[in-house]
Amino acid sequence: MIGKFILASALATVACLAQAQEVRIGVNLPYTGIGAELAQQIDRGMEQYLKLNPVKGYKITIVKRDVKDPSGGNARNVIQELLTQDKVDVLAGWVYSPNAIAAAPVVNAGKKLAVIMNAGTAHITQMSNYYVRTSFSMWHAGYTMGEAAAKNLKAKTAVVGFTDFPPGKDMLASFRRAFEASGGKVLDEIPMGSAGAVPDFTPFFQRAKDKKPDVFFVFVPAGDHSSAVVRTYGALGMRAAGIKLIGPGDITQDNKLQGMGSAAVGLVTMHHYHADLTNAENQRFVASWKKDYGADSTPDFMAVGGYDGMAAIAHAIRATKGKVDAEEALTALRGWKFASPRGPILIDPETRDIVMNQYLSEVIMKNGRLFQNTIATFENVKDACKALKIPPCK
Amino acid sequence: MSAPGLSEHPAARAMVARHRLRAWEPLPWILAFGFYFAFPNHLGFGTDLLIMILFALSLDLALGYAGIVTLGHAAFFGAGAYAVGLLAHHGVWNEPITGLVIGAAVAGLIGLISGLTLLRTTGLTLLMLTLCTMALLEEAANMGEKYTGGFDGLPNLPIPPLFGLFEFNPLYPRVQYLYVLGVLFVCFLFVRMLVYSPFGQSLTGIRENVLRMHAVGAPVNWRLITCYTISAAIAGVAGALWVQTNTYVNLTSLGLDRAATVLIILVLGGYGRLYGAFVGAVVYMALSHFLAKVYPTAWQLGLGLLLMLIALFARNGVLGLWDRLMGRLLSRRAPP
Amino acid sequence: MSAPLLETRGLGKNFGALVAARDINFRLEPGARHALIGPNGAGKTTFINLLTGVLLPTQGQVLFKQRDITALQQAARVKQGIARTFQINRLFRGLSVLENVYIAVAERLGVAGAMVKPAGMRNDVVEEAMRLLDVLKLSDNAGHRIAELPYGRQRLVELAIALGLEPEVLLLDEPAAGVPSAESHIILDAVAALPKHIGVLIIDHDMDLVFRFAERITVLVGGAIFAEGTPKEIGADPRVRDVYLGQAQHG
Amino acid sequence: MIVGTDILSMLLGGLAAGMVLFIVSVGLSVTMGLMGFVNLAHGAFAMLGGYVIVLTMRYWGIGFVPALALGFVVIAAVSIVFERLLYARLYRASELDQVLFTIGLVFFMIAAVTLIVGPENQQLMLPSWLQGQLDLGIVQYRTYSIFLIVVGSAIALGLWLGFERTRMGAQIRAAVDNRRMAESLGINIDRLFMLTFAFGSGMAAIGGGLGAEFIGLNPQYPLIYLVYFLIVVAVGGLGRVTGVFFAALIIGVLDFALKKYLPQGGTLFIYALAILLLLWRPQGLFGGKPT
Repeated sequence: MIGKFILASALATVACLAQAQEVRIGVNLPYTGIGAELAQQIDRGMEQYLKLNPVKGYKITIVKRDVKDPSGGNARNVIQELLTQDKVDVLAGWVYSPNAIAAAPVVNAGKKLAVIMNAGTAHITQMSNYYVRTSFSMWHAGYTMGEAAAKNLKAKTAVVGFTDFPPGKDMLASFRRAFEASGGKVLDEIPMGSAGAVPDFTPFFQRAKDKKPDVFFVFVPAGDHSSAVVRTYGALGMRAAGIKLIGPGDITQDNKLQGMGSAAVGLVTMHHYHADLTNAENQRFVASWKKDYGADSTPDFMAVGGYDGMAAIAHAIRATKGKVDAEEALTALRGWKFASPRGPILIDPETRDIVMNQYLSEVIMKNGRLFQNTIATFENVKDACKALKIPPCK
Repeated sequence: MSAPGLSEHPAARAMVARHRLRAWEPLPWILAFGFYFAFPNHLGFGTDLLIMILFALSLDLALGYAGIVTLGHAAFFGAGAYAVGLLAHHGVWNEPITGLVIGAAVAGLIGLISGLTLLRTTGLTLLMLTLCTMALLEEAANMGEKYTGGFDGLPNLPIPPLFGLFEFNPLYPRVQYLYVLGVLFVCFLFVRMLVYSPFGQSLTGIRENVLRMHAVGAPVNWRLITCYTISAAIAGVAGALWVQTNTYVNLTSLGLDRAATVLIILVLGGYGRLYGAFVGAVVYMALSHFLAKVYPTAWQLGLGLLLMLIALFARNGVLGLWDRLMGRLLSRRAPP
Repeated sequence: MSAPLLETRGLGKNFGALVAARDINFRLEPGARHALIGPNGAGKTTFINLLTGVLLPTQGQVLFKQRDITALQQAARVKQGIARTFQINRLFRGLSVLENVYIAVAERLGVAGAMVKPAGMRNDVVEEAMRLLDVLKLSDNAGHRIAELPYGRQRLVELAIALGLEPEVLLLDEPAAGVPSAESHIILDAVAALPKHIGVLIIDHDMDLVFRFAERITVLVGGAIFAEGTPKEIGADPRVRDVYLGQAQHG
Repeated sequence: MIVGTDILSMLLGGLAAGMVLFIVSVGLSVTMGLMGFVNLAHGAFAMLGGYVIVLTMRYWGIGFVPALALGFVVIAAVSIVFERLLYARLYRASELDQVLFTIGLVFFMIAAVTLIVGPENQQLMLPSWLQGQLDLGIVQYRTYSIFLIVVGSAIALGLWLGFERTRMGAQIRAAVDNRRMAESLGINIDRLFMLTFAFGSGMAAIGGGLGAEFIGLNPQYPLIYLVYFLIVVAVGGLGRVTGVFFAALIIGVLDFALKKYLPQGGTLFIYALAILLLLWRPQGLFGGKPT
């Protein structure tokens, strides 16, 4: 319900020429509340892109606005004001999918390029033709993991535990579809509480343990949820019972990983990014990050969403000579390729969603710290939800 | 037999005059109109503010006047919101004005049913029951995903132009603002009428001393249920407006966050007094704006402190404080 | 003896194992001035609560004008004409004196549920409330909030509210309790001036008040009627002296 | 036998959760029963206690059990300051003012902890003897859950004895049943309340620390679990130690069972259950006579 917050009037300006053409980017992120940590990752990702790849010849002004929560209401007002009051040329941000859903009518009316840097519910890119996504769809990791669990990990049975909100349900649906198509069997699906609070996972894990699956596929929001998952998995002796804990990369989010301790060793995850990737772009990115924000700080998949989002915007600015007319910018971005820290990426010309690699990794202990060891790479993965046209995807 | 001077007694005259319009009463409405012209780019925010005022006004009727301490008023806001949202989404009905009536009716019905069962209790039990009822509805809306859209809610609701003429533009919500302002005005007049009626007087009696109300033969429970139902219906109108102006509905329309916010707004402004909702909403918005700028990560700290101070020292909010200041000034000027 | 206004037959009330009222057969005559006395814990307040319908009896009946009202709710008994005051003030403290009485009068006239016409425009209610305040010499305080009044005046408002219900039976629970002795005459005068047709039952410890006011006295001990008679008879009863008067240091 | 161990593990898990609920809520029940004070900030003391326990273990390296004791002492002392300076002013205030004040206090503490410590979850480092699984003969179960059940039962027994056998316990019982009567018997209610408040807050602190392992510990804690604590108190009846004990265990076990066997139902059942119980017995399952 809280209207607008011109949060940080900090206008990050990167001025190159005094009379350079100004491009105004309106960023909506949850700068306060539980999402503040996520906003910071994305903010820094954008900052790192501009630092490592300056956009010469244009004055880029970033207007940051706080959307506080996933209620939709704040985001809608913030985006309305960014468009009508701050007269921005490009919209960016969106940590939470409900905000992208709620804001879609305003984005449509505003007719500006809108870059989604995190929100991962599969179908949201279809709610407005101005949305371009540089983060991921839940189906990227879920669907690929479904195949990999059967083929690479040789699992025959699985139990799925998921936080009971739309990304969790997306993840369940995508994993089950791919796993069963590859000959596996999902024994049980366990909704494990809401995203708002970390629940006591014991009863849910107890139920999973009783089913004796080969793998226990868990999706919970990154952060405190995932630490609790790893702890409960250890405390209930599930590893000793021969049940492998697997999931998308959210449960081994880079900046939380070291805090999980040795209980995390052996976790197998599927994701489009982790900070231990060895490509040159990533090494440059991580080094610069640690130099700027401290050795203890690690970029994660949200940061890379911000980084690539800013890269997309920069491409749109250059392609339209700073006008950033929405139609021209979209034409330029359709089919755009970029060497990202996560590996090569492409914006799908048809869906405006990202196409990228998925990495199957295992957590190992290396030099006294937890390390994500890439076991297998799946290249040029598209959002399977849209490829297979599974409702609500079209 | 009756002394002719009695109806001329100052107390009697005050009683006869208390419902009359005071000179400053048009002021909030003039300001609201002024906002429309002064801040054409903030009308989305303004619309939300007006809706919150209406919601707080509905709570005032139950909490401020009848003394029903509830933590679950968002249940009715959400009921009105989902009633309108579901009908529009499933293509049954989406005309705005009748939508408000439907929202009011559904919320009022839920108010009536829950009032019949819950209002026999008081204190902690009532608090818990209102809270749990709201949580139950929220969880039901979450689980009825097939119809309600669950956590994501129902987006892109088709709301036709008001009176078939005035389109709701999502980018420049001028029509929305004026529409909400008009509905708020009508609802306000209705609440004002209730408050100054004998019914309103007897609600105050229940709040002030329920045992005495029983002893004067008042049907206390029915009065409370009636009041609760009306209050729920108005909250339903607020919820319906929220959905129509935003063209979507989701779970936040009936969460604890909303219930707590509206309670804070009402108390900040001053409950049991018609304009508390107005003052509270404006002050809360301004404060949250200001504090969030200075202290972006923890404006909760300031809000918490403020609430504690109000509860400890400034009973009955900003307007209560104002009254006491004025009272002190006046008594100093004119010694008794 | 005429037909009683209010009568109980074999009235009893138990709270679990505790017997708070036992086999009470009591009659209040029209226009009576009746007092109910008894030591602490004798069950006087329980008895009042049984008469007004706050409590439902375990056994026995309550009759008003010879009609059985045992099952009636409190509000319904008020409508029949049974009003009470409380031992400890139960007033609408945030409201003015006039509003306090207004609420009672509006309730009796059946207009209290009306939602459209402003309360102030009900001239009949306002005037009647003012008249009552005038009778009780409270009109100077009509505009004051209860919280601003001295305690003695507040007790008068208790009385005014009860009278606003135009009762036929008025139950006064220690009307002068807590009032400083300098002010208590105000209450006593008001009680003495109550309209003659009302049957009054007064419950009190204050023997001056009881003996000055009552024409008939009932003594309650241990939840049961111990003795009943005229003030003279009760005053002369040695058993009453033993169990009550002596012990309470009042005689 | 499969079914047997299944139910047994469910009971153990539910009882362990119930014990935490009991330890946190018991103080709330008694203080609410004594003063009729609607203290929505009780969970904030549990949170503060949890932080004291977890952080002293992490930074000062003190053991789990001494840290629990320290948490109790520190929070009991802190709560006395709050009680004397702030709560005491509101004993005669309206319920609404109490609700506001304590909600404000919750917001304040959430923000303060977020600012000072940070928004993230704090992990409790269990000593090695509490980690892993314990073989109970019929079933293997999480050692820590068994520990909680033992500790919770011991605390419940101790409190029950204290309530029934000591002079202060008798005073509290008398004051809960009839405050005016107790005052007229010369019991100093204010002092009694202060001590009970401190003790109850200290217990909450222990509960916050004990529960951190599986219900987490972060600044939002007082809001997240408020409803659970209040349900336990409302269902158990105000001012009833045994009532709160059984209510906490019933809710702990039912909640666990519902989550395990009907996870699709989310939190729906627990709210529905609370509503039904409160409508059936508004004074709580073990509450006193309706007055």
